[in-house]
Amino acid sequence: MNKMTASIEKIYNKYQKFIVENVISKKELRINSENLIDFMYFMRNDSDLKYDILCDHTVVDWVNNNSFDLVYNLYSTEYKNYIIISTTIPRNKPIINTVSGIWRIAEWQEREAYDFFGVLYTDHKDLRRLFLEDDWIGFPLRKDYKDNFMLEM
Amino acid sequence: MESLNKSIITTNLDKMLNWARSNSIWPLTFGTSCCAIEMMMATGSSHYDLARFGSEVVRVSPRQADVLIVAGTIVKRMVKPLKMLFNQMMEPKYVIATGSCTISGGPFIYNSYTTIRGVDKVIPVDVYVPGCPPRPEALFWGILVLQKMIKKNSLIKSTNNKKPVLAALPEGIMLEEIHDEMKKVLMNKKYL
Amino acid sequence: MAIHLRTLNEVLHSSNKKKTWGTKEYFINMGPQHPSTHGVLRFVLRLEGEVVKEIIPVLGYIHRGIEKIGESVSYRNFVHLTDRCDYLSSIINNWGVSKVVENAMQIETNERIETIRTIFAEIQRLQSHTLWWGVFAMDLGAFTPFLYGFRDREFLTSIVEDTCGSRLTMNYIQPGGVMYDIKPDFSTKIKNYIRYLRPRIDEYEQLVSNNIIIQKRTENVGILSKDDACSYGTTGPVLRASGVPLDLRKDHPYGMYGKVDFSVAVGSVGDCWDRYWVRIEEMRQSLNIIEQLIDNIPPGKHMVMKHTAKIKLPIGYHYDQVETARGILGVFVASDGKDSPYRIHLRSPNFNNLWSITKMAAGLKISDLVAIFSTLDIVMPDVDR
Amino acid sequence: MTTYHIENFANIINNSYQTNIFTIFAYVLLIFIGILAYITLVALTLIYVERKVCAAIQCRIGPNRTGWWGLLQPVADAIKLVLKEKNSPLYCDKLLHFIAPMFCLGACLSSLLIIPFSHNIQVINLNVGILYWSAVSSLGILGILIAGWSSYNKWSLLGAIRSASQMLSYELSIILSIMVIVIYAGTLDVQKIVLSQLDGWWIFKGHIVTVISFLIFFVASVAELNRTPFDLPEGESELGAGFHTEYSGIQFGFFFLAEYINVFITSAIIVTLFLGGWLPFHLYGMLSFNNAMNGIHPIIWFFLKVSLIIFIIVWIRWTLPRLRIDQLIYLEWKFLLPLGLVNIVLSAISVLYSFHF
Repeated sequence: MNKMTASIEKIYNKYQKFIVENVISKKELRINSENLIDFMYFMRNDSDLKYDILCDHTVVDWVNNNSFDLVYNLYSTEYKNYIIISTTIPRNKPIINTVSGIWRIAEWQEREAYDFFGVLYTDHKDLRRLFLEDDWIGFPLRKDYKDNFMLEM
Repeated sequence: MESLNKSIITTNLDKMLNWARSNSIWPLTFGTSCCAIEMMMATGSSHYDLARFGSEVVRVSPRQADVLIVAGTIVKRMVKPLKMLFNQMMEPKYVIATGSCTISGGPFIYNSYTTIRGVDKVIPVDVYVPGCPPRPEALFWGILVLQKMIKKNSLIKSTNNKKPVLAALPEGIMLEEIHDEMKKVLMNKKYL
Repeated sequence: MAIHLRTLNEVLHSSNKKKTWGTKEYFINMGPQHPSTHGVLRFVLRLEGEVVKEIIPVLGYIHRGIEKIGESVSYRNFVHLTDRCDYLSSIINNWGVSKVVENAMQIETNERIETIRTIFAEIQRLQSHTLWWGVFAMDLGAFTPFLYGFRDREFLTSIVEDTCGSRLTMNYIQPGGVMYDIKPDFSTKIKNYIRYLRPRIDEYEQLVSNNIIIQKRTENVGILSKDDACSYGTTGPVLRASGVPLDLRKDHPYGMYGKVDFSVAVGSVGDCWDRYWVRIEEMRQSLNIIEQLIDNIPPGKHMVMKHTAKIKLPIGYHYDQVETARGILGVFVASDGKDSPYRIHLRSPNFNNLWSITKMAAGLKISDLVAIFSTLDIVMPDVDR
Repeated sequence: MTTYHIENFANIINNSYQTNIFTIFAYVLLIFIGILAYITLVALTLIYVERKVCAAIQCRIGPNRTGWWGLLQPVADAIKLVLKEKNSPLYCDKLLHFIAPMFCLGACLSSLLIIPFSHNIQVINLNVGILYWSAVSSLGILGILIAGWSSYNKWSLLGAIRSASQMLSYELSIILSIMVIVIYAGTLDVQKIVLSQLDGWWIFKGHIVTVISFLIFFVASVAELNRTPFDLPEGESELGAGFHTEYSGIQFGFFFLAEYINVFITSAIIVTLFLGGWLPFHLYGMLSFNNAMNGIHPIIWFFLKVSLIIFIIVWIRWTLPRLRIDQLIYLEWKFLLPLGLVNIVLSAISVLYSFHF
């Protein structure tokens, strides 16, 4: 474990035993996908963490080891630091719990992730395509997305 | 009918009607991306005032507009609204395609699954104004070319073979008029 | 644990409750081509008479797939695409991408580059706010401020065009420095412009802020409380108007922001008036920043790296944020060591600011919806990317 | 004190010729052509004036490429609009869609009859002139409502309903402020109202009461004309083009024309009621100055005053933002109406004890 920042130390001591998988760099944390939702709940409501802005939620499609990487980027306005939380889900069964209950913005960031990658979110209020037509076939941002409309370089 | 076209009455009538039609072109506000800002600069700002050429009234509803200035990238989802808009416009209608995104897809040609490579695949275009985004003066040049086109064809014998004209800036002429500094920059090579 | 996929028609039919008495609700399409939706955003409004019951934003009318293009384009070329995203703060977008690349590859830029970058970022903020002020007044019905805003912006555009060569899509800040050096008469022009614009902003205040109609139409309209603003992920002037003093230039200073003293305007109630007032105040702060920096631009090289040098980011996730005129622009790069990013994602400020309108404008009138939407200052290609 | 002998066309023709059918028919034809020519002249100049004043306020140049200084710009617009293709949407009610512009234009044409340009230039001098004007000018609401409803477009229906509620409610305060002047002048006949201002214009003579009724009349008439800050029916940024979304070509031209003629007529009525119609500008007791003023023909005086009011209306349009619909209705019902009622009571008291000089 290289040099850990104060906030990661706090997380590591408090919730390490049953949630955190490992710490990659001083700003990044990897957790397993089952207990994502309660970990995020702690991040938001814990007194000395208070990450109250879900800055960003993206998906990275690692084709060769057949998995999606979900990246959550949180920012706390009180302690003025941001942290990257990432978790991996299998590519053939991309189902994960939604965090829109904790941060309202997650509802639309997750819709964008579904629109581009096909990641399904359980008990999401309004899961449908965000940018593309409803009858669009395929998920464009996946690495193996083929489309004859696209001209190669 | 053929002999009628050449007589003095219709040619003068043509000239008067064309003069009226070309001097009061009302544009339709249709900007999708960055060229929309340059179009707003041209139509709605004190430095470049499109009202001088008679097209001050920027109409919102397609029924009252004459020219559809397409400014910005057209994507797959925007094709249906654009077609509907074009069909709703009343004859005689013209289209000016400003910006390289509209003419050919611009920087989004490769690896884009939605951009339409050029708006002339969707609607017939009369004048192309290249540039990314084109300067307001280039848009004026496009409108002046459109006015010449309107003055050229005659009303009575309606020619619908509208040949699109590339309104590129001719070399050298417009530079002097646009800015004197531009000329100063050309003169002393130090800055190049 | 139910996954329920829906389509737009389902949403429209499900929310169309059957009402026996009273005015029947109807759907109206504030469609892609509408003067006050700042580009091509389509609102499906559920109206009851004049009151908006529900707003369903429909996006995608300018979605060009910039992130897909980004995966096959080198880092230096991707800077060109960020210009076309949020074209009203294009230089700050370039700075975002260059900042990620420089932090990942530990490129040290000298003092001159940082001052030029800060000055141009503040110039771009001024350009964006003057245009926003004009469009805001036009959305409320006064057409003349639109012209005044553009007139003041035109002087700035010509100054920027002298150095960057283009008026709108500048791609001026590259990883490793800036494209061209500034001209000798640059600082005199900027000083004249500052003397010109400062009284202009007081004139703006007189023409629009002291106008009783504007005050009546913006006070206590579209209130976004503090924790709502955080929960809806809004950043920039929208968040600061709700009382949260989050400004990247102050919290995580980059460039010359650490060495320049300026104050952050923070609102209290979070209604349209606060969002308007915060931006007017930001214009004045930008003038202060430029004034402090313009006199002592240190000499030095304007480009640290050779243009042909290949940029390869180390493997792993890299993320960096920059404060644009509308909020925080985060650039997330997942790199696998090649010269084009494996996955690049732009955390766009407009996308996150847009969704708070569904909460703010429900229950108000159409004119309030237009007023609130123009205070959010949304640029559509940045939402759709 | 110069005395003006009251004479106008109607009297000349009535007592000199016996009224057989041909002279009346010729007279009506003459009036019809006269009004048409007059209308196009007034509307085109107003369009040109509005564009130039707007350009001046927004520090730009305005149309100057067609004709000298852009004078032929409105002519070019009119011809182009005539040439445009007429639009009749698929599901619209064809007849009503076609009739709506006629209503608007008809309303303002017929209210031109009673405007006193000068002591002998007036189409017909009804002895209930002002009552006739307020009755006819409310026909314009009908035209806008039919236009909004018949063009089968949600946006235009919204615009039409907004304009109906706005114009109906502002009709009240117009009538209340007219009644104040009628109480002072004691007559409904327009010529007599003008002559009653021989020894002083009503706005000065009636002290505070007529000044208040002048302000109410001015605000209400700007709202009646659907111009900023009350231009909700065709608010560009909210409803797009409002009730005339589905109109193109010369039908849209009729709406455009009707708006500008209404501007001219309302300012003419303001001038006749409050600023002494065609009476020259007299200063009390300065005889030589007054005689010099009488030299200018009354019709020139009339047009000077009307152009002043028109300039103010156009000036307001390009500086003020737009009100919201509920603020608009609140302003009328909760503020202008009570003020108008109080004003009438004050005017009655001041006439009873003849406070006005």
